[in-house]
Amino acid sequence: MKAVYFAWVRERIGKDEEVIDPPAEVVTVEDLIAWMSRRGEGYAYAFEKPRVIRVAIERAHVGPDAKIAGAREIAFFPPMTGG
Amino acid sequence: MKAVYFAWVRERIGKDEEVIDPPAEVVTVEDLIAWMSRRGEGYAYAFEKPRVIRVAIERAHVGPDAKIAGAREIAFFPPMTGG
Amino acid sequence: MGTVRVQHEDFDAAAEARTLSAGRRGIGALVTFVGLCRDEGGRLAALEIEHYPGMAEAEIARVVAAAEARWPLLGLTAVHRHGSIAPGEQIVLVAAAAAHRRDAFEAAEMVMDYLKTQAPFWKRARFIDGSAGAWVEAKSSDDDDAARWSVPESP
Amino acid sequence: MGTVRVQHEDFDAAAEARTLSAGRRGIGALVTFVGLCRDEGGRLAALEIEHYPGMAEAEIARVVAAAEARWPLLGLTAVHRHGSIAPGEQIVLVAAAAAHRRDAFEAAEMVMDYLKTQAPFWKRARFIDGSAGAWVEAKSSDDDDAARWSVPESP
Repeated sequence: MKAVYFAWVRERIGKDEEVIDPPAEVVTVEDLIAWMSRRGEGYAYAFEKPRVIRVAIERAHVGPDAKIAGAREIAFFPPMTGG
Repeated sequence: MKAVYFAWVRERIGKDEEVIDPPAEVVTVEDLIAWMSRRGEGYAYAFEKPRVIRVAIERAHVGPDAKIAGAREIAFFPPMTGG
Repeated sequence: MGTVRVQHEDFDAAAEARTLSAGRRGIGALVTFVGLCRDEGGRLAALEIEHYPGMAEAEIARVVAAAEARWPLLGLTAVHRHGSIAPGEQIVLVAAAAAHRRDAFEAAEMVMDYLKTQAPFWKRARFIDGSAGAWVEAKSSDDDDAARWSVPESP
Repeated sequence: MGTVRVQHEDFDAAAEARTLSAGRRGIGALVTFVGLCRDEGGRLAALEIEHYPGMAEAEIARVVAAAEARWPLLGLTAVHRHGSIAPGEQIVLVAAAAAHRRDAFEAAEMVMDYLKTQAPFWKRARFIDGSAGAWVEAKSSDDDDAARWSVPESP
């Protein structure tokens, strides 16, 4: 699946997007964030406060319990500050 | 004192304004409305529901208990419908 | 200090908003309200708006001052027209500028709510068939709207 | 059907409002909100606004549809800019038209409240001294504002 990053999540990870392939035991968004945070130093920093991170699947907001199976595009970003 | 009328109060009385000279026992706005309503048919019609009539003295809203002594301009009108 | 005008002529809402915000770079929110003359399903020829000259300006200025005392505004303009107004034409403008949006929204709403119930204007409909409609009746819902803000009555 | 646009270019708030109300004579109230870039006491060179293309439009469209379902609106437009925006420039527009003012005010406020917390935009300050400020932090008061309306989350 494609992972995309915005704002300080993007900066801490050091890239805009990448293809990720989490193992089968990563079922929910919460699992995925925990798995992502173990991928390296930038990831650990980006996901150091997992509850702060907002996630969207196919460009729609999802909660930590959402299933990731079948997702094509999953986005990680800080709380939004538009308007 | 000068009495001025607006909207259907003006139409029922049949004039825009006039000088009035209520007797000394007419003390409050409520007294004045009662006195006005006895001045003729148009006045009786204009003031048939005294509680509906709004009153301003020197162009500021006043309640039924306000004293009229010293007033130079006293206005009578229906509830307002601007905006 | 807010701007208050009572006039027959139409106004340019965008120009009023520009004037309000020109050169004031602390403004983060600009709310503009325009009240328009509805056509009442095509039956209306015009609204005739009567007003009490002098008191109309004074009452609008009073609610504008109350709004300025209540919210940290960076600008507030209110313009109300009188006379004959055709369907689709503008009747009233309120523009409020503030650092933050909630202040600008609430100030604009409060000024409109008070305008409706406290400013001496009276509307009557004139219909296309030539008949003069009754004077528009005040709505108790407008009193309720105004009561939300608990502004003191005039002295 | 509301109008939603996400763009770098500036917008003409008055033209958007005119388009919204053109030819619709049942409109009695037109509320226009413009969010502007504050100068932060003269220190700000620009706001850099990042967005999630595609999702930004979709989220704004979702809240616009929710507002249209909730209030009897005669028009609703939302435009949000991204990229570099200088102090005094416009960032966001919401314009709502309805027969009655309360509907137009509430719809515009609700769309703004939701935009702030649900639309994927992120602001960072760039200062005149050349320093890049931190990313603007989300305010819990914005979440409280949005919670007033209890709109369902996206599926």
